[in-house]
Amino acid sequence: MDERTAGRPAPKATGRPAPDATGRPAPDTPGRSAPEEDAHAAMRLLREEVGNLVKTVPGPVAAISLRLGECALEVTWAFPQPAAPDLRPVAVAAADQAARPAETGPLDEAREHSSSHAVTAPLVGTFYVAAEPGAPPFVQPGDRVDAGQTIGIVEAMKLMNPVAAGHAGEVVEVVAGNGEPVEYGQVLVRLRTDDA
Amino acid sequence: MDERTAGRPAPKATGRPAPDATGRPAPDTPGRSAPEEDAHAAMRLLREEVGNLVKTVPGPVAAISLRLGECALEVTWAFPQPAAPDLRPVAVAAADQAARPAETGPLDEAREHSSSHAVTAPLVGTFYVAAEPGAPPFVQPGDRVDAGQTIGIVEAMKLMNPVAAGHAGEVVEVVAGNGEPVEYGQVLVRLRTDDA
Amino acid sequence: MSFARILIANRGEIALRVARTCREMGIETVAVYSTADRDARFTAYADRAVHIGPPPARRSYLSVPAVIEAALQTGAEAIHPGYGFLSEDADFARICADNGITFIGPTPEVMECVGDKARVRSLMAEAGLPVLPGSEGSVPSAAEAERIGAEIGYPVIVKAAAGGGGRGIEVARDRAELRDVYRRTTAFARQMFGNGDVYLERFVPVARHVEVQLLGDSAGTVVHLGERDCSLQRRNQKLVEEAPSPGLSEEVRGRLGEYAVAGARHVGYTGAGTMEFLVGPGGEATFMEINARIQVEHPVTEMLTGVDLVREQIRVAAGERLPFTQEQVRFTGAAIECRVNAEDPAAGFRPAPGRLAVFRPPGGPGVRVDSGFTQGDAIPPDYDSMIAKLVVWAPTRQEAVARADRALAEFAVEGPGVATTIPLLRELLAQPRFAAGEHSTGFVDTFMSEQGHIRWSA
Amino acid sequence: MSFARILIANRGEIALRVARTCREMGIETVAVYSTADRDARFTAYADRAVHIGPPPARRSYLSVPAVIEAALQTGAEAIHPGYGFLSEDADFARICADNGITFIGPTPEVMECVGDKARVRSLMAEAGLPVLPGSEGSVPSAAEAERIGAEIGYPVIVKAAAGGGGRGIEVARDRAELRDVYRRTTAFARQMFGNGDVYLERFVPVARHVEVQLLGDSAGTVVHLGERDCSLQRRNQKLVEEAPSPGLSEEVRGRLGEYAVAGARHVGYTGAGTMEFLVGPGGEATFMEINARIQVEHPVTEMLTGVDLVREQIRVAAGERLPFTQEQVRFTGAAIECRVNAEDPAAGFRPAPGRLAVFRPPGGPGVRVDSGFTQGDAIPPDYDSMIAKLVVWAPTRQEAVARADRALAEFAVEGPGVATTIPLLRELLAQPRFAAGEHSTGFVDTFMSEQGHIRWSA
Repeated sequence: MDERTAGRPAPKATGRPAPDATGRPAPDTPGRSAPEEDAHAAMRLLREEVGNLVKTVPGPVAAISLRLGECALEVTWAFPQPAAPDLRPVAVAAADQAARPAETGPLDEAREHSSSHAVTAPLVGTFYVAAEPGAPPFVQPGDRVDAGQTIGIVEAMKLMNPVAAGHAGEVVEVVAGNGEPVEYGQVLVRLRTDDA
Repeated sequence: MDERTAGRPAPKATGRPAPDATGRPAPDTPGRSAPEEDAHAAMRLLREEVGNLVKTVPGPVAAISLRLGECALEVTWAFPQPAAPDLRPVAVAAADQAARPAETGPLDEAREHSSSHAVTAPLVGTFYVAAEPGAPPFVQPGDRVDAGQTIGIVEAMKLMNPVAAGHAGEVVEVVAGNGEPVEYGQVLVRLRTDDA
Repeated sequence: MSFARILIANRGEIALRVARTCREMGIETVAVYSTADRDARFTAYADRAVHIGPPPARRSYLSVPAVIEAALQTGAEAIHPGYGFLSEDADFARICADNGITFIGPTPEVMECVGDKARVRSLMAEAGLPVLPGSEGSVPSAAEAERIGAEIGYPVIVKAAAGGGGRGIEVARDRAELRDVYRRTTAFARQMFGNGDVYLERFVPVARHVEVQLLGDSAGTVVHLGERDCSLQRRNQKLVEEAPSPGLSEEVRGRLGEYAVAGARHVGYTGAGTMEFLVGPGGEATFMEINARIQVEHPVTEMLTGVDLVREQIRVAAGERLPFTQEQVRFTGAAIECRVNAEDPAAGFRPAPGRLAVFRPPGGPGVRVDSGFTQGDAIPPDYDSMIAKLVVWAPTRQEAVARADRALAEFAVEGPGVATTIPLLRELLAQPRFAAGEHSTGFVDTFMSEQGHIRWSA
Repeated sequence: MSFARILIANRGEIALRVARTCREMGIETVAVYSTADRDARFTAYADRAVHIGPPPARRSYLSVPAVIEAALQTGAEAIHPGYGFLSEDADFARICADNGITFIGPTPEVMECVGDKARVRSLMAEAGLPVLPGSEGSVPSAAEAERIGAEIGYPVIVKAAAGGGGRGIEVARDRAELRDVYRRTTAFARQMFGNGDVYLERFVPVARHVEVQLLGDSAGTVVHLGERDCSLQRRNQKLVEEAPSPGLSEEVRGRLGEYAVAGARHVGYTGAGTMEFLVGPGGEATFMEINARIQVEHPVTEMLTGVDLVREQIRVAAGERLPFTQEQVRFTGAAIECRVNAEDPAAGFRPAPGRLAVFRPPGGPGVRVDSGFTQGDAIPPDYDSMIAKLVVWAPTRQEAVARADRALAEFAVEGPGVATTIPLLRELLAQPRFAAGEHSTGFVDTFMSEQGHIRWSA
């Protein structure tokens, strides 16, 4: 089917390309029935994995299905499981999204760099690292910036919108390229904050 | 909304295919099934695993399905709280369900009287407690019955179908009334089995 | 006179579809269900539901006593048989009558004569319909079969007299093959239908499968609601049906309608039925068989004409007259049905049931979905593998094909072990031969063998 | 010339509906979404999706720079605005043109003049349409309002010139009330629409709300696709729309069509639009306003005529001619739309959003559902509360009403905190006044006050 389900939690969990998604036995499984010990270990591993998934997968989970060689496991919840605390519990929290930079960036970004501060695009437009062509960039990796210091510009309909760092810290990476179109909330620059 | 939504495990279990299922209930082909011992051990492992999962997994679980080599097991709860699971080896369930009265009867019945044996209607029709009007009833509470002894009659399209007790034991209750229309699998008489 | 309560002696999407119309007509419904369908949508949807047996159909949906008893217990005045199961069983229709229950379908006599595919062939020839050269009635022996084979010329097709729906049919290219084919088909027919009779016809290799929808009332009025083209089939199993039939001249279309009405009148047909024809490349049409039931693909005609066929079945069974004349039947635009089956085309169409972790039918303009399932349901392995009928309408065939593809793309069906025919259906709709409407009944099998199955993993 | 890629500057069901037609036309779609709609169906459905802002509409769906930048980034040749948001913003249409993007709608000039409800009133009077006695253009002062009130007679209705969709409207029964009403409406209009202009009309207490669907192309051809009756509304908010309008004589129906076409021609209208009329008990019709956008209830007309209005919008915007003449437009049967809102009628229709633990739209014959949601979705509290449009078609109005009730009964919507208008809708459809088609715009409010709200807990 064509609908991109990437953003949608429940199918994400069930539709995960675990080999059993096709219903066919997993390939290269030696012998048909594994010794009890191995099976026991495998089962425990799967069980723990369910816990981990529920915590790490964004949004509420409706079902999880896992397979490890001969062992397969599927859990379906009566009601969707509320997302883990650090992730957005959908509707209500949506309002203050914009206030939380790490949030408005793609979720994987947000997770990878939980300790760092991501400066994100305040609007859709074109990102510029310098005030004008040929001018030195506002910031480069290794630079120190103060809170409120301009790290770049996003141009939207001929209007230049300076983007300021939310915290003081050191520039780790300038993620967006010069002249690159950016979406709202897209990570432009990543800082290591002083308080990190 | 109008649609009734009473969840009962039995049909869910039948819908679960074995890993290499053709879609039809898998016949017991000796070639495929693992030796008695392994299967027994595996099934026990899966049963224990259900208990562990319900304890460790957050939130109310609706269904759990496990597979270990040849053994598959699925539990679906009638109501979204982890109640005492009603375990059922899947591959064979569909095949011989009809042969297992306690299973084809309404679930709550089956649960309440886990130690007793329920004699259920083998077909849709009218239940009669006696061979003919005025005749003494086949059985009454307190009577002892042998396995195979007639406990009543279900009439369908003028045909009298004697209903036999599945086990020897003592009649606890004659549940269905004389001349009462009964559905397939409806409990007619309840016995306390000798081995209970 | 109408009915206050109807028992629906079927399951899945057709049981639900009949119940929907009953609700709209203010008629109470009684569902009968096997243990496997305890939690099915149609069971929950009906006003009452009776548990009639275990999963195997022969002990539930095919059990005459169970169904009749359920009807008597619930005070149902009529029984709608849907399709399959008891829908074409004349004895069942008789037993309904004996028990004072109206069977929603033709009379037992009519069911009996159209049920004998060999006999109805001769009847239709009487009525002036073109039939293929073949045997008069059924063929008693292999020797006799060979005699007729020599007479009408090879290839010949051997069909079970009690068959239908593409089952119990085999082609013999020469005398040697015919001997084996005769043995196989008779054996198959005896086992499947409890009747080993077979008959012979000349085989038409390249043809379209075109069927005409019929409605007749007890006053003798018979109208047709146009044709459906079912040429997109795999091994005689329909995958896609559409109306109007592409590349059918108005002249041939008109003739098919006249044939169908004449044939139905000849046997005194009442209720809804379908007359199947083979139409050759030159438009030459020959009668195949009559199906005395509502068809799986009936929604195609409903979307083209706006007529609710189940409603008319019920009204006619209640003794009412048809509410429209032939002239009043309007045909607008184009309609296409795609059968979505839980089968794995990558594994020889092996049924691939399982739990529908995701089941999201398409919506929006011109889309109708009939399905007995909902998200979270398990597909019972005990019955056929069709999980939904997707039917679209659009002003033109080209737009209807685009809409069908759009809707199929939207149709989300996921679950451990579940595979569907959706990817194959999309691929077939995209074939130039189909787009041009030039495909014949052999198209899919040829296409599949050319492509190989491997590409079809869902 | 047609478009290769269209950006859809809207959300929810209408964004999905537009994308569906684009897919059927082979046009790529670009969705724009706010953070609240990150996981929405329309976002996933489009070929591309651009995150344009936080949940508040003024920073996302109403942000002209964000939408234009998204279109430029993705190379979209045209923008479909849907309804609401920027759909009737003439400045936005101009900015699209300045950036070489086709705005799918009327020209900015036409949008401007029909957007001024006071001015368009005079224009339509010029075109020969009947308008109610009222002010010439907007009313500068309360004193002036009172003078006009005395002139045209009470009760009068005060309307915001920049309003529409039932917002910024109030009735004054006498001079004393008028003073307060004038103050309130001007203040409201200034706040809501940034324009405090209001105008006066005589108030018609008992009337039907009937609107005519229009389509115009750039060659000056204008056709109407019949009327929709939107009389079933609560506090000027439409709950149920149907076509044809019950109890409208063919003569009045014909006249409304002529008025609509004449009015549209007079202002050089292109694209899809709606002309609203009030129709009194005697069939006397008066012009109300023109809506220069696709309407929420457009599927009613699509089911009655088979015309895909969004497709025609796109074709006309691409400079193509309308593919049919007025004479070729066919009206078949009856269609009804029910708006299913996540509101709690038991609590004064307070929006009751939440997570849709169960969301199972109805199916089967004659049922169309347009919804931006699917099971498991959360309803964002940031936008309107409509969760689905249920539209049914049947050969007659009576059958359509029965079908709508059947489908509403099937519609399963459950979740913590979720309440819907489904029970209320079913109750309204069951009212004899509605069944007889004798209801006017005041019907629901009267009914609710008689019944009390308490019965409406979902």
